[in-house]
Amino acid sequence: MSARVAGSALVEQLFLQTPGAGVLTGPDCVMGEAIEPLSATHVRVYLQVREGQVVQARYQVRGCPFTIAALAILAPQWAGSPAASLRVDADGLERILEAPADRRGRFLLIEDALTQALSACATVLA
Amino acid sequence: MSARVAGSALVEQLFLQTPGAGVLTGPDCVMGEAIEPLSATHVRVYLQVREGQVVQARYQVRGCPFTIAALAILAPQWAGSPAASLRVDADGLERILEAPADRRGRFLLIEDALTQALSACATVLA
Amino acid sequence: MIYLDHAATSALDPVVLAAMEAALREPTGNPSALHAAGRAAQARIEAARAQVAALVQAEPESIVFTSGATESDNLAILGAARAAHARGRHVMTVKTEHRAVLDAVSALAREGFSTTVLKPDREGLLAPSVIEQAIRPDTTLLSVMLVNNETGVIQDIASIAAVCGRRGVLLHVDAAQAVGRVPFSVATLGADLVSLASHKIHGPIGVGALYVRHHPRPALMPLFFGGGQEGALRPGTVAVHQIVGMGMAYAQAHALAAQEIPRLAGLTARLWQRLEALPAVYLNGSAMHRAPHILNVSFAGVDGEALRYALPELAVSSGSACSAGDPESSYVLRALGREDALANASLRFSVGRTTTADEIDRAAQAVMAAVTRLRALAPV
Amino acid sequence: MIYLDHAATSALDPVVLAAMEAALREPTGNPSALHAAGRAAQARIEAARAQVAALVQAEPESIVFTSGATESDNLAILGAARAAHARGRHVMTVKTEHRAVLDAVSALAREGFSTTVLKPDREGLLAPSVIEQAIRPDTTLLSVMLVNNETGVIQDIASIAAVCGRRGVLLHVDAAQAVGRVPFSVATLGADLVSLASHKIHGPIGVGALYVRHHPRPALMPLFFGGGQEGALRPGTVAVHQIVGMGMAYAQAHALAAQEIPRLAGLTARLWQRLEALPAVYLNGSAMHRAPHILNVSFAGVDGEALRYALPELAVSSGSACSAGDPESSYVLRALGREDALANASLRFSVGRTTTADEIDRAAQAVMAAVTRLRALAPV
Ligand SMILES: Cc1ncc(COP(=O)(O)O)c(C=O)c1O
Ligand SMILES: Cc1ncc(COP(=O)(O)O)c(C=O)c1O
Repeated sequence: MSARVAGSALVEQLFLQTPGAGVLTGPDCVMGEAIEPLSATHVRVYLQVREGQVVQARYQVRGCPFTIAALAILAPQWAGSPAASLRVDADGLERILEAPADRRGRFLLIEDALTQALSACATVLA
Repeated sequence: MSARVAGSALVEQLFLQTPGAGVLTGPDCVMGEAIEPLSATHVRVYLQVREGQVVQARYQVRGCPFTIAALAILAPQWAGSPAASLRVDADGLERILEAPADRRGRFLLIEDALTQALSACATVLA
Repeated sequence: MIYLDHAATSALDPVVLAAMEAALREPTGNPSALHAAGRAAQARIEAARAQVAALVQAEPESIVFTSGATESDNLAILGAARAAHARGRHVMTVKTEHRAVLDAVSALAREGFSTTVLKPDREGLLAPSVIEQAIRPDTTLLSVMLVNNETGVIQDIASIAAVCGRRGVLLHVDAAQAVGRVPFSVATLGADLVSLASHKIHGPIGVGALYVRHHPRPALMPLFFGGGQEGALRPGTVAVHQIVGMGMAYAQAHALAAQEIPRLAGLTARLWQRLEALPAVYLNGSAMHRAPHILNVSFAGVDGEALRYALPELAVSSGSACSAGDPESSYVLRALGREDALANASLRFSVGRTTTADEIDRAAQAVMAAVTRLRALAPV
Repeated sequence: MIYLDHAATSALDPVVLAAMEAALREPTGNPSALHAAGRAAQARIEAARAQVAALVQAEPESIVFTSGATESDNLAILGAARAAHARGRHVMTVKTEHRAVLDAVSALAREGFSTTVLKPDREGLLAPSVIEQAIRPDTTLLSVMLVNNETGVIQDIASIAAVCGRRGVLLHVDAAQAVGRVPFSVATLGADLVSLASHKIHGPIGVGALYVRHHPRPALMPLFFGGGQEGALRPGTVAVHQIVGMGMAYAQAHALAAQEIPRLAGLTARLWQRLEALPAVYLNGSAMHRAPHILNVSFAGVDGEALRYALPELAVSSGSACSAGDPESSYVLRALGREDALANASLRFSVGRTTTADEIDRAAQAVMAAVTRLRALAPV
């Protein structure tokens, strides 16, 4: 059971290059986190937010290739957007990554981490 | 199920050459016959007997290769022997022909035919 | 040696051999494994499944690979009867079936099923009305072969299937001898389960298939259990080279059918024409409804064993090779009403892709000489 | 591609390939046929039977050829339990057995047998005392494997056999992974029934064998029925080329054992030595009692699927390839007490005759790089 059984060339590229991976620390940085214990998937979303605008977005992840690829799509998109506009479009990710339906839970996990980061944002940076 | 599944080179040779096969007719000739209906084995033994001596012995046979081979051994042996001495040695035939044990019945059938011929001999030629 | 025993097993077609050798030389992968080697193996199996399906006009998903027709017959019969046992416990078959079918039905009888073994007529044919009358409310399965392996008689399966369909009885057809010789489509056959052979049609021994109708799909209890392969109906690591060989044999049979089937029929017709010149020879089974590759002839007035013994250069069979070594005379011929001695003194000639007209002529000559000599030796 | 999945299937040895090709090119004969071609085929089968028997020091008559280890396991378990059902209806096995064994035992449970599935310790070992306690008066059969296909753990069969012998319980041993890697003789093993594989040891897929002890011979109910081949235990036309291949694979394994077994052990030791340099890696199963060709390692802190995805050039397995495609984490590793995530993030490396030290080094490097990268990506 090795090798790439699922996933497009896009997933492969994102998995290998993981654009936007990393952490953010600093006064205007927040972190949101979510864990799914059964598969031990663990997602952390880092946002640097200034005046409602996301300056930088980063992530840490222990998860399946689709989870990693999804974060590698989202984080670069988030950077430069208004914080209020950040979303995780699970349907869209499923489509673009050609992900099997059983990965939806992982995308929702990313949404949980994002939501937590955004609420930390509201609290900390308000 | 063709070809020679059993039997030695001796059986093969006797089967092919059938020495002594044929019929005998004439005033000093007798015939004995035996049939085993299940396998439709049919043996006829012909003897030409003069003054208690077998002058000639012949046979007709519808039967398995071992039955044929047995007759092809016996008939030439019988010719020239005193009629009173004729025997069918089933054990000996089984050994010399390397016959499977289930052929014993066929050798006994030959004995039946011989016995009938000899008793005809006693009756006809007495 | 003149090999006229293709119904027992037939040599690999060179194209099949080449395909198998290529598969054997490939870097192996377990078709269940998810790495590249495994996926390549899986792809080869699916290609072969499509080849097999194409010859019998089935959907590929309806083809389950097995280790041979014996296993296919058993999977169909034991599998369907056991799966349906809550609905009824009566199964039926025919006296002239292959041992794999008869013995599977006997096994069901030992498990407490009630069984009926129907008798065909003297031609080897089974009238649909006979079946109609034998069906009971608790009958779940009938097994009837398409082409008889000893006589070559072709059964009218479509009419039988119509009866079964009307009465809600599953129909299993052993088509091991029909494949590539008697063209059929599973749809027009109308059977729910069809056993398919490989080595009877110039493919490898040790692989076969079962067609399992898709809509509606009969429930089957597997014969054995494990890794879930072949829809869990037939577990065990799948033998890629074997299935590749079977697939190629089917593709070849498909490609050659139009020229080969009439050629085989011509060869057996030629053989019969020669042998018929002898007095007291009898064709076994229907003269009308017969497969092109099998000719079964009884020779009156000779001992069967002596006849075979007299023909060492001829590889032929008397009765299914599967149960050869059995000294008993053919139960199939006896079911057709042949008396023991005549059943015993019969030869099954079966031709294949390598058989030539010259071989037929030489075989006919040898048989005629042997019969003539043995008859001359016998009391009239 | 670096192929380290020999426990799933191993490529044909060139000598085996040559023997099979020769057999495939021979004029075919059905081994049951009585003509010359049939007798030649039969002789080849008996020669192969002797080769198989020699490796495990059995009498040739005790070897029954099957279509593979899955069928052998089922014939042993279903066959022995069904045959002995009047004497008792309790059978036992172990949580870490192959699916072919576990699923056969489950099938018996559905037939009304009572079943016990014993738990091994964290090393994967089963204490004879555990068996002793679990045996009931109605216990007829225990099935325990010699070498575990996921972890390589070697079970102490001789001690287990002693318990079984004392208590009148038949012992079946799945030795599919042991053949050619862990030398054994059926006599010292003490089992009544032993499943033997072919394609795990560079023979063809689709053939296997079951050793059935001769004195006393356990009664077996066949899985299916037909032409009476293999002592009626395994009917169907016998696949000569397959059996010839298996025989040759056994002869090769026999000839090469003395050099090959230490070499395989050296390769897995070398791999473990490399991987051990990483923090938080765990060897699965006993470190002491293990076959030379399998190494199973869990990598903490990485996702199992991502790890496999990161190693496309590596053909390895996580769990038995027979049930790959199953997303569930390995039941074998969980039975040894590994939590789900760690069981998931484990790789089974299995080496074979073609594996080189260089491949081991490259594989180790690739795995270490992947684990390091994935760990760097993850929250601590
Ligand atoms: C221990 C064990 N038993 C049985 C089997 C089944 O072998 P096969 O799939 O060839 O029937 C395997 C193969 O995965 C195995 O490793
Ligand atoms: C009609 C029929 N069914 C089933 C079989 C069994 O095939 P196999 O021996 O390859 O399993 C045969 C072969 O003799 C056959 O002729």
